[in-house]
Amino acid sequence: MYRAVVGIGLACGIAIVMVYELTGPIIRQNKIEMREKAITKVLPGATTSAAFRLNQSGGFDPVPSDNEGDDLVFAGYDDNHELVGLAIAARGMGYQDVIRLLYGYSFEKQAILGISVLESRETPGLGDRIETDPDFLRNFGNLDVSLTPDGAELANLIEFVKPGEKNDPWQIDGISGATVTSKATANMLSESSARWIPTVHPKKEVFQYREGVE
Amino acid sequence: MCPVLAVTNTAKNALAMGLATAFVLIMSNLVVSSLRRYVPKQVRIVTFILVIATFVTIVDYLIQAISLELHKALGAFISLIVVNCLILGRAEAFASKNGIYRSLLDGLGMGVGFIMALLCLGVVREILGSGSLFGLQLFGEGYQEWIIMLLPPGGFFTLAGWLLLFNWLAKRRERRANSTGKESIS
Amino acid sequence: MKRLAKILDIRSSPHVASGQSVDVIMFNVVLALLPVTAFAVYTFGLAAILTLATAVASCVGTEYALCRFTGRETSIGDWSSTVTGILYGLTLPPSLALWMVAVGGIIAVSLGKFLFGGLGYNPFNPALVGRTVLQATFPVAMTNWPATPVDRFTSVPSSTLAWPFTEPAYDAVSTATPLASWKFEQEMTDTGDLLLGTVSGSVGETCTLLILLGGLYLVARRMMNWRIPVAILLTVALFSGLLNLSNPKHYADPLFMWLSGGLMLGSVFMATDMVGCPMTHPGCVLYGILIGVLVVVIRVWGGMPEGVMYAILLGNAASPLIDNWIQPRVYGTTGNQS
Amino acid sequence: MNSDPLWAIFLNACLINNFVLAYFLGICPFLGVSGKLATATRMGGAVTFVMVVSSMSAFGINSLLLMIDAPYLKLISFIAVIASTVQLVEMFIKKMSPALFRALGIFLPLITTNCAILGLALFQTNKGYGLLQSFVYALGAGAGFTLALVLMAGLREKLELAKTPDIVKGTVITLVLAGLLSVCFMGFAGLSN
Amino acid sequence: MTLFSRKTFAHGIHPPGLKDDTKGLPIRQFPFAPVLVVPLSQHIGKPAVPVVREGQEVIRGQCIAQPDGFLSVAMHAPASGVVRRIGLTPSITGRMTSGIFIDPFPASTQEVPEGTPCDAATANPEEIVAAIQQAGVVGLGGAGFPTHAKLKMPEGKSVDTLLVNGAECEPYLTTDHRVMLEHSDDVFAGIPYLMRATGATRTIIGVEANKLDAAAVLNAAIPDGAPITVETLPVKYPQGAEKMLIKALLGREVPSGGFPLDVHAICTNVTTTAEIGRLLPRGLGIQERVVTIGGPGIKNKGNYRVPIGTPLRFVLEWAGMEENLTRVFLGGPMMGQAVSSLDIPITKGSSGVIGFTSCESSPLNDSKHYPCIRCGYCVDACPIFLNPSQLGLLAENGEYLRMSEDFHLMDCFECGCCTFVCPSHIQLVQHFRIAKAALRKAKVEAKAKDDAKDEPKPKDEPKAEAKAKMLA
Repeated sequence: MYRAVVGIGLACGIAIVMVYELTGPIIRQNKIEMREKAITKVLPGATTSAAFRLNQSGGFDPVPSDNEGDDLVFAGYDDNHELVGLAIAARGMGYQDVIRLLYGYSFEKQAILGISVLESRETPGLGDRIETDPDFLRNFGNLDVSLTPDGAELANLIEFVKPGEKNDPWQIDGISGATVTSKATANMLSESSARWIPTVHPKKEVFQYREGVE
Repeated sequence: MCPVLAVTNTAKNALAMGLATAFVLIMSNLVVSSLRRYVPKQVRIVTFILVIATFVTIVDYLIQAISLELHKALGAFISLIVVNCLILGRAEAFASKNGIYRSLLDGLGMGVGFIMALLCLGVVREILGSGSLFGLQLFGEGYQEWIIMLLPPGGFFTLAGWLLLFNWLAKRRERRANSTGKESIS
Repeated sequence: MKRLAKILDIRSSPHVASGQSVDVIMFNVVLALLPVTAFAVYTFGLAAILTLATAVASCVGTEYALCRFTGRETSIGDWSSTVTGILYGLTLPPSLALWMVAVGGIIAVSLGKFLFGGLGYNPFNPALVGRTVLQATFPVAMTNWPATPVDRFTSVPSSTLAWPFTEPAYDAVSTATPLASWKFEQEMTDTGDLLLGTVSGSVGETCTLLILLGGLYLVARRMMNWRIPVAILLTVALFSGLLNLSNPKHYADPLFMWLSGGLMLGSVFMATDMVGCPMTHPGCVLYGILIGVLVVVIRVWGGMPEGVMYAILLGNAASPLIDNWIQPRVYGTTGNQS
Repeated sequence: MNSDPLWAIFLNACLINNFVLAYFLGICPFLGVSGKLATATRMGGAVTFVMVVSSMSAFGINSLLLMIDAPYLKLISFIAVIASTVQLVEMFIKKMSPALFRALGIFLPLITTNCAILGLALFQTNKGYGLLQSFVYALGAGAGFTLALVLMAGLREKLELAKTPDIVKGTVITLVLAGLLSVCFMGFAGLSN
Repeated sequence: MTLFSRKTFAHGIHPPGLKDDTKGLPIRQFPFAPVLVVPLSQHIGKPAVPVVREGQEVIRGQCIAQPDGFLSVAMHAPASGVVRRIGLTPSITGRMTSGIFIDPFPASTQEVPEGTPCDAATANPEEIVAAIQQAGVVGLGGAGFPTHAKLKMPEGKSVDTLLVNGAECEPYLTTDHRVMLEHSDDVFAGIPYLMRATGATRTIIGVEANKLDAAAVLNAAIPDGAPITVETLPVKYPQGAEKMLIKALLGREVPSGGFPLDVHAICTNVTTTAEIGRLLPRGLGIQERVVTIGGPGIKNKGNYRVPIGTPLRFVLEWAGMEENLTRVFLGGPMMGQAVSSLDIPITKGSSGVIGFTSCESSPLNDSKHYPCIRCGYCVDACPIFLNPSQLGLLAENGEYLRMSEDFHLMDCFECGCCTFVCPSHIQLVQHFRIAKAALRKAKVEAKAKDDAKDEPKPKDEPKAEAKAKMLA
């Protein structure tokens, strides 16, 4: 009796491991491609990327780019291996469930260049307009996140305002009819940028292109 | 049936889910029927679940390898194929008692039926909910989407609607059979 | 004498009745709704007339068609589908495309009432079923509140006349409802405006005074259980009052909660729908409290500015449980029955 | 790791993303057991109990799998763990409290194949919940399941006496009710913000 | 006397009184019909056994039937005449029962010879109980329960209060009202018998506030030093039901399935009390009773002393009826029973004969029947706090067992409040009667099955049977 079960169990185990080993590289490749695509979207011009992990001392270590986690930032480089900016992940509670998104930060402009939604279960046609609404996406063309002169914190926190009332470059225009989701997006960006930008900004050198890291 | 309802909001997802389920169904039917002589009665269910779980895991990785986007859309519901009563039911009721060839046919039949059922749901929900079919826009620019069809209530309502239709058809057939029966008697 | 013996009418006692009748009750609800309806027409003009007419026509028409189709005796004579139609029409935004209004009306009567067996068996308020399903189906259209133009009696919002199944084009000028501007912009609306209904909102929810008038009429005619609206309103006042005391800046005051949105219309005319509420008085009070709590919870912490319709539907869903739990204590027994 | 506050996790699992009404998990017992209020309440209790127990074991097994770096065994081990946990619980209750066993007993085998249990284990892993978070998540999911089941049972008991057309009696009307309840529960969206 | 005391019971309804037509009319003697039919079963319990034979001459007031066992009472000849035959006669239940047909002598003086008197001051309780049984007294309010059976104290039970029911809450009826006004001496003569038989130490007469004149007369006539009080009760239906009256006057609740004795009270109708006070001192038996003949279908409305056994046909002819009379019922319109045949005689329990014309639009009869909309009016009306709506739904589905097990069906005493208020015009009371009958039948059958266990009988599902009955 046990022999049969153990035998089948073994066979199953072998089958699973085989499939895992066979598909593993492809899946890894897929994941990297997906992320690259997102990074390209938030950092216009970037074609390759590298992952960095925040270490205990507040510095950043390069890690293989198939790693995952919320403590990673990704550096995007253009064709000439020039650093375009950083892609940083943010997460927060949306209308229905958790929203995860990636946003691109440019060292030169000290601004957010774009966002890309990684995960969202928002209402189709309403909440998911944060991905599609051109007016809303225009907010992130050049969203100001510049630091105070001493570099300790953001000069102006990202702010959420009523649709059509954006006056300052650090403000985000809401989507009428999808206020909750757009506000949640603004909030999570505000929170994430306040935490990350002061940390990453002074360490621009760390993120410069290096051979062999991809 | 339960968990698959959640991913029938587009025809594509429904088809993918149906194919995945059918694959697991056929493969597990095959394996179970070929092993049926070697598996003692007492551990039958355990081995069935083991086999099914194996194939589900395999399908999970296959889908990830084929398209990560699709995997994201189907989410944890691929793994939940394991507890689909249909698969265990067929393994227990049919494959463990019949030969490989017949089990294969059974799996195929059941699988195709299951895909059809899911497509029925997916097609209706996608057409109404997004105005498209398999991602192809069916109507002009101005179509107003019926968002509810993409949401959970739409799933319940669509399923209820199909069942209602089938009930009605069955009733009608019954009525017709009755009336023709009576006529022939008289 | 023999003739008499033949025509003697033999029936079970009692041989007299109060004279109350379902159709009379329903008709009186329609009467009680008239002031609100008239005000809606005055405020929103042609758009309100069209919306209400379509709502009533679609509800009554669906009831008629379904009765025909299933071979039942037609039941539009009991006025219940008219009540459903008016109530449903009153909850809609005044610029909603008419084809959407019709879709919701069909859903309200078929899904909300007929499937369950018709009048008396519907667990949920049909008007609210139509309203909520529509909200989930066309969320954008259902949250578009146009500013009322001066020429409201001669023109309609462009979205009203959208072709069936097409996305309506919205007029550029839209305003936020008092609840939305409180929730998203922390802007309060003047209490006087709220009382008189000179704010934006659904067709019939704006004028609190006239809603109360209709409610008082029904209470006076004993066609409404006053305990339900009182329980809802008191609970809302108490709950939001406590919140308001704890942080007046963040939480609105009870009066604003009372007068804004659909609370008045909902608690006076929808929560009191006899079919969906519990049978006993203590049960009704509990039901009212439940709805009141849910209204505040959804309004204050939920994603939507308005939660009255969800609260009432959830109350409807819970009322069989309440009925199950709170049965009248039968004379001569101690405590609840087993 | 996930940093969602516990109350948000509970509300999310219980109301906003109710397992039955938003994820279609556990539909089979939902349709099957919701006819009678008394049964529904006990079934809800049993499911909540099993959910908590199996969520805890799933958390344990997942940590173990992460340690030995074998994510591919996740599904198989979850299934095995849940099945054996239910078995153990059944034996344990039988021994410790025959009364409780009589009340819950017939439901326990049913629960093993309840997709909600496996779904819970998978979701909590995907969301990366910690031990306490998983516990609260399981509690919330169980409470939500019970709530949906009990509401449904009340409505169905009431409809039993209604003149519901024959053609919709049974599954169709139950699904419509589930859809309407699901619409009602949409009112809770955004609560955990 | 306290005017408008707050004493009352919960729930109940306020039907229009409609008593003005007859409440001012004094009691008049009704003529003898050409034939009088005395049914042997005018009470709850076993029918009496005739002690006369066909062709025998009888004198008015003579005992013509003896009680058969304890739950049965004697019958007396309503007129001097000849027993024509002893045979079947239609009854108000719709079934035929046996009765004694008497042809009164046209020229007789119809004098009533006195019998052996029973003195309230000296007789012991057993003697009083026996005398009441012999006098043929049953509840004259309409219930027809043998009065002496109530008075017999079971072991270990005691009574402290006698309640005399002068509520007369049914519309139209003014019988009790007139008796209280005209025969208050009889009432006070009857009370000592009842108090002595039961051991009650005080008596409360409950009178509804629409009969203040009666209350005043009674109050003035209370014998000196007698422990009797008169209480005025707010007008409300069904105040006259035992359980309601006890709640209203004493604030006590008779337990479900129990009797007034369980709360140390006993209730008798005021007319019954007056009858005891009139009959017992002279050793008589009941030969006639006061009946309100009224309703829109009757021409000469009034309160009449009608000989027992007078056929309805004679009553209506003599009182005169409108052309379009369509409905006649015995008793009040709330609980009275509709008459199916005019050969039915007036019995001891007939407190009124009410005739309705076709113009009386009683919504119950003419209007549409709607489904229950769960308005809760019936729940608010039911004086014993049942849930008639739920019961009605269960009844429509044939769930009789659940009705009695979960919803106290058997506590319903069919007062008709629920049906009165129902806006959907659902015949709730009738549903409950059918359900009770089906349950009783099922119980009897189950018992019969138990008794004859050896013989396998076809299984009768009480539910299916009841459904079939409903359909029929």
